[in-house]
Amino acid sequence: MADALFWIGGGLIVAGAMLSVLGAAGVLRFPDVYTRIHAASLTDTGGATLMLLGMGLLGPFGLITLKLLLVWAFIMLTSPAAANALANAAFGSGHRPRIGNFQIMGEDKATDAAPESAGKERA
Amino acid sequence: MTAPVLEASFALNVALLLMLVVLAAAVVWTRSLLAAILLMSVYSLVSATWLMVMDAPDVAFTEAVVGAGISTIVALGAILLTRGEAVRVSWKRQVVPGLLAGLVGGLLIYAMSGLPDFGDPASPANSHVGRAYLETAKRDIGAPNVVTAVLGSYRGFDTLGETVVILAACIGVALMLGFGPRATLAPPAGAPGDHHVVLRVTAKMLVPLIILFALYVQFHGDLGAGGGFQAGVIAAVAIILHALVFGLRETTAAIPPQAARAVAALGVVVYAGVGIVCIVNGGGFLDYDHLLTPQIEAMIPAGLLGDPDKPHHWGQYFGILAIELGVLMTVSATMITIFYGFAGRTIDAIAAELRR
Amino acid sequence: MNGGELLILLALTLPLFAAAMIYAVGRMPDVRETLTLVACIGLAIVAISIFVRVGQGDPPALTVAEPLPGLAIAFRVEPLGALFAVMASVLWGVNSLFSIGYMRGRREARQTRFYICFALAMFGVMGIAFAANLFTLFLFYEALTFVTYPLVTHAGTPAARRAGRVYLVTLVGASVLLFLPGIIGVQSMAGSTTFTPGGLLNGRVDAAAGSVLLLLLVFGAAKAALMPLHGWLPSAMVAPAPVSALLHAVAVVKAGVFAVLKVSAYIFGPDLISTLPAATWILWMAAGSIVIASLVALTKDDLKTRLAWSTVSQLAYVTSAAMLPMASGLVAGGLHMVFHAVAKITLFMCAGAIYVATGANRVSEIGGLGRRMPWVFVAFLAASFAIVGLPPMAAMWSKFLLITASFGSGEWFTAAALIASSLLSLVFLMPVAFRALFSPAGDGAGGEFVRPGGTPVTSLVALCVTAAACVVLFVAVEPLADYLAPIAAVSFMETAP
Amino acid sequence: MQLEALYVAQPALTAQAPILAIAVPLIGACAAALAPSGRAGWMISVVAAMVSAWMALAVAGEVMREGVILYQLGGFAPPAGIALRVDAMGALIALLIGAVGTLAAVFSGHSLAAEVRPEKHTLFQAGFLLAQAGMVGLVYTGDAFNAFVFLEVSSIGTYALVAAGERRDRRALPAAFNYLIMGTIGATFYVIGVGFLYGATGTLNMADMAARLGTLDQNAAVQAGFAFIVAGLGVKAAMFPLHGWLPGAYAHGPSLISLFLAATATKAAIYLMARFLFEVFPDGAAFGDMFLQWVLAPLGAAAVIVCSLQAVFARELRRMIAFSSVAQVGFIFLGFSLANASGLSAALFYMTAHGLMKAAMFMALGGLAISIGARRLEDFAGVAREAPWTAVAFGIGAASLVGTPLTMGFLAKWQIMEAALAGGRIWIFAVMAAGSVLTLVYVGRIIEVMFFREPAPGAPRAKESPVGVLVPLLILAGLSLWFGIDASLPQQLAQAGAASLFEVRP
Amino acid sequence: MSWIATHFNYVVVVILMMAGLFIVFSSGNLIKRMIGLALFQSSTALFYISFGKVSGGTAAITLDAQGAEGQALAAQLDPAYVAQFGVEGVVYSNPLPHVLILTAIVVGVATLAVGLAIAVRVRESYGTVESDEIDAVSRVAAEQAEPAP
Repeated sequence: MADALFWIGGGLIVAGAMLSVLGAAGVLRFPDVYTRIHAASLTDTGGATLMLLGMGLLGPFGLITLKLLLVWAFIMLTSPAAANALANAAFGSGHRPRIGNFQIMGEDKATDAAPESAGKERA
Repeated sequence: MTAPVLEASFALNVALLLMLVVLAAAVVWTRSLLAAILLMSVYSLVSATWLMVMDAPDVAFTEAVVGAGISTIVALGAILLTRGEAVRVSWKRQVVPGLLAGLVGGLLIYAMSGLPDFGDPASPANSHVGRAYLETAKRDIGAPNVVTAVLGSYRGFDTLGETVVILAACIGVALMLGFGPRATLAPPAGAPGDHHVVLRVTAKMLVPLIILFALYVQFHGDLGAGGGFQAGVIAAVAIILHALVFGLRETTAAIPPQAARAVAALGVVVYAGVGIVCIVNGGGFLDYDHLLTPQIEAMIPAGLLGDPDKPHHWGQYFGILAIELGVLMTVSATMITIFYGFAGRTIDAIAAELRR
Repeated sequence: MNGGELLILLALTLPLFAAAMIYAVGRMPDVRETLTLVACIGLAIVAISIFVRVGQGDPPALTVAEPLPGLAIAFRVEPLGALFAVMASVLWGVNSLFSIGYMRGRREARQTRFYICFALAMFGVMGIAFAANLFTLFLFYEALTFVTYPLVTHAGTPAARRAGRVYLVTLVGASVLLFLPGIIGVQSMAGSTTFTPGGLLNGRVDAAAGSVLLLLLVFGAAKAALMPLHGWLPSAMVAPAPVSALLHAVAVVKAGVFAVLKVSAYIFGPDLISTLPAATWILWMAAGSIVIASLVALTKDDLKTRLAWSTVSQLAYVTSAAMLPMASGLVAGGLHMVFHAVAKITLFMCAGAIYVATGANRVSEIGGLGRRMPWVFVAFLAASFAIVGLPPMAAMWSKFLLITASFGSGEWFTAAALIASSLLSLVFLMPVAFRALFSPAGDGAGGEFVRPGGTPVTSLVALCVTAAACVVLFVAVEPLADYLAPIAAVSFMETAP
Repeated sequence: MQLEALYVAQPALTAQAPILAIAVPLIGACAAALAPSGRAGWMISVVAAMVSAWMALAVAGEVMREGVILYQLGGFAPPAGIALRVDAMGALIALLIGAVGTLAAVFSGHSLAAEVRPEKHTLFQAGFLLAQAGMVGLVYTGDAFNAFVFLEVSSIGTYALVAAGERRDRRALPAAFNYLIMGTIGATFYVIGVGFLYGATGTLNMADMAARLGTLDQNAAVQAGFAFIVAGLGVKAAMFPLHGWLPGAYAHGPSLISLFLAATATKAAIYLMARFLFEVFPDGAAFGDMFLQWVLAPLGAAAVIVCSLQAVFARELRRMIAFSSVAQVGFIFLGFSLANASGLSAALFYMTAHGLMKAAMFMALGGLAISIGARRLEDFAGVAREAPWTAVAFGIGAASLVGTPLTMGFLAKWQIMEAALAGGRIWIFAVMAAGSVLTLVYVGRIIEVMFFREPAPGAPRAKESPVGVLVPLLILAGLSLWFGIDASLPQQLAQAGAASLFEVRP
Repeated sequence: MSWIATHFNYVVVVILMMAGLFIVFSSGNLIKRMIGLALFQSSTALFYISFGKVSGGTAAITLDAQGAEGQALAAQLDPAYVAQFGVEGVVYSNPLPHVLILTAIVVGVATLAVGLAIAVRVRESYGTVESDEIDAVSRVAAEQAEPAP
């Protein structure tokens, strides 16, 4: 029983870690801000959930499980909110998605450099 | 003597340290200050993890809240007010600094050969005073967390100094930034009822939670990792979050800058006051065994903290409690003051200053 | 506080008090100058009573403060100092008398400052004279430099300022770089700097260290104007005549040679000196000084400058005396210090008197003046005799003793230099008086006095007094020499051949 | 003057005096930060500084009577607990800090009004008191790491205080930044050094460290620890060539801070270095002696010559005096490098003398800065006529700097030179003499301009300093004179301190 | 090789220290210099903590050796080792460096805050945070050398 729990828990943690690595790759490879945010936030919550689950299985049941639960709740609360805020801020500072209708509309080619140049102008 | 090297933990140690080296190299490399600051934030997080491997949960906790938290916020505030990129430095001007750093490094490498092996339990560092604390803390202080015992009591004077350093930073930042043109940090996007409603709702839920957590960290310091310093930073973060989401005007209405400065000073007064009370009651400075007069001690019910049979060091207990409170006050108020200082200056304010 | 302490305190405070009073009444010249004279007389009385006490074997002493253990500001009078004090205070009086005439006659500016600085200079001189240790001597020695600086630059012309700068740089530089290190050296070797009969360092230093210290201390006392540190003296002649008279014949330069004598007698002691190679080197340099300065004096037409070079030469006599490996040299040096002072002040006062009366300051301008100013030139002649070392002038004795001592100790070179210098001074001094008195008509024979009435009476009295003193001291030399004998632990009869 | 006659303290208070000398300004700083007005802040500052000075006096008296004082904090005996350990040397430096701090606090009333924005006054006073508390703590503590904490307590506020001079001279800002960078590197070096020593001995208490280091002087870690500690403290002490921060910080900061730092900050760091050099490190070890002779002495000599020359050629008056401070530190290190009791005692005496004279000079300039904003030397032409008392006090400080007899500076130079001769180190003696002459040159320049030159037509006229400045200023100048005539108080403490350090050596 | 293994942590500390110092000395940007300073200071934390680690030790929070946790820890170690280096049956890491580094971290953040505040003021006063440009402005000012109003 304990062995099985160990393997399941370990597997979950590894899976969570893999998910996070995939998310990181997405952040590097995706074309624009919004898809990158999407990659980061989704894998973040997903990976964290898997890992916390794995940890819960590995540790003794009790206070630690409760703590892990709280951590999970916290992540579920903050991570999407942060992603939302980030996307919001990106939109507010003039970034437009590169795919879908927006690309056809052809606004703003060099979106990546926008925040910095904006900062410079203000400075 | 054969030291049982725990292979797994050592491998983790090596891996994390290598990550730190890579991060440091990236910080050296990059010219973007934003990138450097974020890399430093990651650096802190990684080093906090490493500190956990090194059995230093208190330090890890602190490194996480300070390095990844408050330092990043302050540094971001600073580049917002200055500029985002460093000028390229020609290689010629890097030769001398490189040589200097190399010189120091060479001296250090030479010196390292005289240091005991990593993890050696018999090294002087681990066998003299450090070990004495482990042996006597329970008896002298009564707190299970030896780090807290040393921090609060054995080396409480250091901690007083540390608190004063924080106060000094508060005074320094207030002197530098606190009296200039004061701007109101408006809610992130100007329009009322805008897209930020998610953020606001979340923040409203989070702020009390964070403060609750700070209190937990504060009072849990006796038993586990944590204490006044970490709690202070966490509490400050709650306020800073409030300011970021709801605007500086809202926050300063709740906590005026003058009040924050006053609390920072009062924290040190509380800490030093404990020391003075000890003197008045016939002991030395910060000698908590004399904090309570016998009459007061007699009034404490024996079973106040659980097990009635165990002898309890009430003086030490309340002393550490009180000084941690002082630390909490000073640290949280200082962090808030620092944030106010940086946030209170905007680019427009700078322009106004330049025109003056 | 006993009588001795009181006397020393009086000697020190009287000039200070006088300076303050002069400042207070500066607007009333008559009161001011009366005050100066009263102070002179008072100081002379005090100095003489100290002199007498020392003679009676009851030397006054006083310790003022001890900033560090072994480093005290203390006074203790010994014969040489007592003599120096008497000489300086009496000559101050005489000089003040002269100054009154001179300064009024020339209508000089800033007369109050002039008198104040004089009084302060006497404060410095008294401190130097009575100092019980090198440190105290150094203190007052430096004070003397600074209070006399305004006197040197009195004229306020660029030339005067330049001379003042040379004066300060040479004297202070030598003090800081040479004299003070020497003192510290003495302190570190002996644990104190107290003047000790027989020599403080005697038996405590080896020849090398002793030589270094001796060189530092002798050359550090740049007021003694030993070549090559003599440059300040001729250039300081831009000062008014009374300044040259008192300071550059009596107070300042004599403070230098006095310091050398004290160092020789009480820090090293004759025994140690006789073993130090540096003493011989200094003797040679002094001999060179004597001859070269005399030769330079020959070439100078400006009367005061000529006298100044003569002073350089004569000061080197005293330095030589201090360095002779023979105790009697010290007595000779002490005597010569006094006798030369009396003679030289006379010469300077004469030069001043000529200048104030006729505006002439060059030797070539004074031909035939003697007819109109007989007293002045008779006094000049007498003083010239003294400088050359002819009887019946007191300086003959000291020179005689000096030459004997140099022969006696085998320093023939010094003796030769002394004799050569006497001959040279015959050549450069005698013609001055002779040209004035006996030349039928020179450039200055005709014409009017610049100042109606010629030399002021007070000035005339003053210079006659000192000229007479040259003669009187000739007779009184034996008691004086005996008075000084304790410093070298010999008596006059032994020193005489 | 006997020390015991100087103070009156209740016995109970005397026992607690060491900690009160630190705690009172600390609490005073908090009170000042809370003060309702600048005036109230000033009063708190004066009172707290005065109490601290009084306590330091009590400690000094106690040390003279009883020898080294140990004060355990928290009731734990060292090495487990932190202990204050005050020897005569520390008592002397703390006394200097207390005295200068008190006078500076009095002076600050007028000075701040002229130089710092009014709303900043309370915080400024608070920062000033923190710096004072930090320095006293640094001097009193017997714990190597605690010393680091106090080093930072005294520094962190000070950086901002220097920067606060920007109202008058904006170069204060980069100067303060530079100071912060250098100071922090120095402090971190110190921590690294202490880390090595801790790694080698397992203790942080300096006395315990000394005992356990006994045989370890060949250990590479100990040697490196030594090097790092000296280099780190060398930065704080403005040891040549690590002094780069000092001229800017002193020249452009507010007068109050320049004067306080110049008089005390470098001294506290030098004192700590002396304790490591002579108390903690393996006694008579070839390594330490080699360091003193081949590193410290040449660096001291270089500081004396190079920085005196820089002072000679400086154009701004305060910069000149700041360079002079570095040169004077060189004199102090020359005294140390003699490695004997008389050299150390002389160097300590020199530290005290230098603290008093520099405080007087900077305070005089601060008094003048109230009425004229002059910086260049020429702008001070003829100030002696308009502000005679201030100029005279400056002149006394300058005279002491040169080493004029009857001032404290003379006795200080005298002692070091005498010790150098006694130790047979003629070249040190020669460097001292040369340095004194260079000092004479630049001081002579200043005095000539201030006292003997006519003010330029149309230049702003200086005014005599207000009484609130003159009183502390004249007291400082008077102390320089008084100790030049009767030096027994600093002398006794310096000698006892040096003796106690060398007693430790076998 | 074994030296590398036993001193690996120290070598990393040295590298980090050099990196921090290099940034401080080479960069002209005040903010970057502060970041370098922070890196430099944090390396001392690694240094102290490294020699406080005891092989097989646990965090210095006292445990009951007879309790479950204590037993689990003891099971991983040689009993003789525990007997020699343990305290009441448990091997702990050294708490003292932890305490010291807590203080050092706090000092670090204080320094960072003050330094950045000064940098911000420099930016306001000079319009730049690059040392070269500040020097240029100062030099011009020094040449004019006008007395402050």
